[in-house]
Amino acid sequence: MKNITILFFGKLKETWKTSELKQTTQAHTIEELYVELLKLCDEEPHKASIKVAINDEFVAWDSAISDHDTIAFLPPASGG
Amino acid sequence: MKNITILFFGKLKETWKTSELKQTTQAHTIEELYVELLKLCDEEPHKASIKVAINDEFVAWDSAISDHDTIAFLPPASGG
Amino acid sequence: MFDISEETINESELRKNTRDPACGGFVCFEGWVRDHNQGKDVQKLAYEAYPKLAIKEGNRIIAEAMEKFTINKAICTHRVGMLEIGDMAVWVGVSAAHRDAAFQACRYILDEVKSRVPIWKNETWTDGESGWVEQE
Amino acid sequence: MFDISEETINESELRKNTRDPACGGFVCFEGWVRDHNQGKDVQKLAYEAYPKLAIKEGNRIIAEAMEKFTINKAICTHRVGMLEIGDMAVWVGVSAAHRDAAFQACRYILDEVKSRVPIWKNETWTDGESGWVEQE
Repeated sequence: MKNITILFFGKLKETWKTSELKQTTQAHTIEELYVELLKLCDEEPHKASIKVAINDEFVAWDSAISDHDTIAFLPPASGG
Repeated sequence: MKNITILFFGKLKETWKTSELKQTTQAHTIEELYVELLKLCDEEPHKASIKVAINDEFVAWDSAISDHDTIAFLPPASGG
Repeated sequence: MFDISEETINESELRKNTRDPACGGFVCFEGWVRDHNQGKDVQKLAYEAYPKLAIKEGNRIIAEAMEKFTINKAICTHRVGMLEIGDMAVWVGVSAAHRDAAFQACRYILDEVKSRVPIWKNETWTDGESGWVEQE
Repeated sequence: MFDISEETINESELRKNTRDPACGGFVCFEGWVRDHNQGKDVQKLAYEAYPKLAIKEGNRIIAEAMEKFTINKAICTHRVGMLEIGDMAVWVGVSAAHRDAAFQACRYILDEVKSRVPIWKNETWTDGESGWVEQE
């Protein structure tokens, strides 16, 4: 079991009704974590448009999660 | 016979060794005037790159010349 | 250098740091909050960032621009927090020996920042509603 | 509006007249005298204009840009007379609702001014010689 912190940004904060979750997970990858997290939201977000990060770096969906990681889910940027 | 003023700009001032000429001409067009003016310069300029103006407006080489016109010969612009 | 700012963007300072008269050319872009967007009347807006990742990604974009184009200096700052109509949201400036490179690099940085830097816009409309803005 | 100026270009004044925060975007270009050009070391230079025709043609270019691109304001000023290294030779600014139009119009005005407005550059090189510059 890993203790991780999950960050949601932009409209994904509304999808999961929070900006930060402290979670204990058995997921090995972000992909697996995402499936777990879907149970917490009413409406499934558009996964293809979401970028993911571990510890302040963009990573691939199949990246492995380690204990104490901070995982972020980011909707498409809309700055500028 | 027409009394005209001729203006030379940029390197054409060097070609004709003056920036302004008061001239009496029988030329009907700028084209004909240019042929007259070639007698005054040692080296023939690159005509295709020259633009011509009458009374502060760009015109075509075959434009007619009137009495008291100001005719200008302009080398390619090099501003900016 | 890329930065995010919670205060009004100090563009005269940014210009001073980017401009280089030895260079020949300077191009800058300023983006302001408009009173309308995608058909809605905007009252104000907030930009939210993922600050650490935004600064990393923004600086990566500046480095790419320095690599791709023959430029001397490039700076970009994006505002975050609450903005009013007319406030500056983003500033990009580039100095280069030739105008081509300056224009292309400025455009590149702006486009990449808008699409890649983790910053999100939340608009409050004049009807009192608000919402996250999807990319145009 | 297009103008030629025998004095230092007052770019803060030009910016004030061109920028329009209701617009969304602003792009400007500044061109400075470099200490080298086409392989030669430049000491100073002079721009000569055919003033009446230059102003007419410059304003024609601004009008074309207003027609071609969806922009709100466009201003260009070109310096004439003696310039030193680092002096501003040309300034172009455009305000528009969208960045595409602002970039394209600014670039269009600059390129057309350089190729069509009757202004000529005479460089004095560090070897003491001087000469009229052909377009690059």
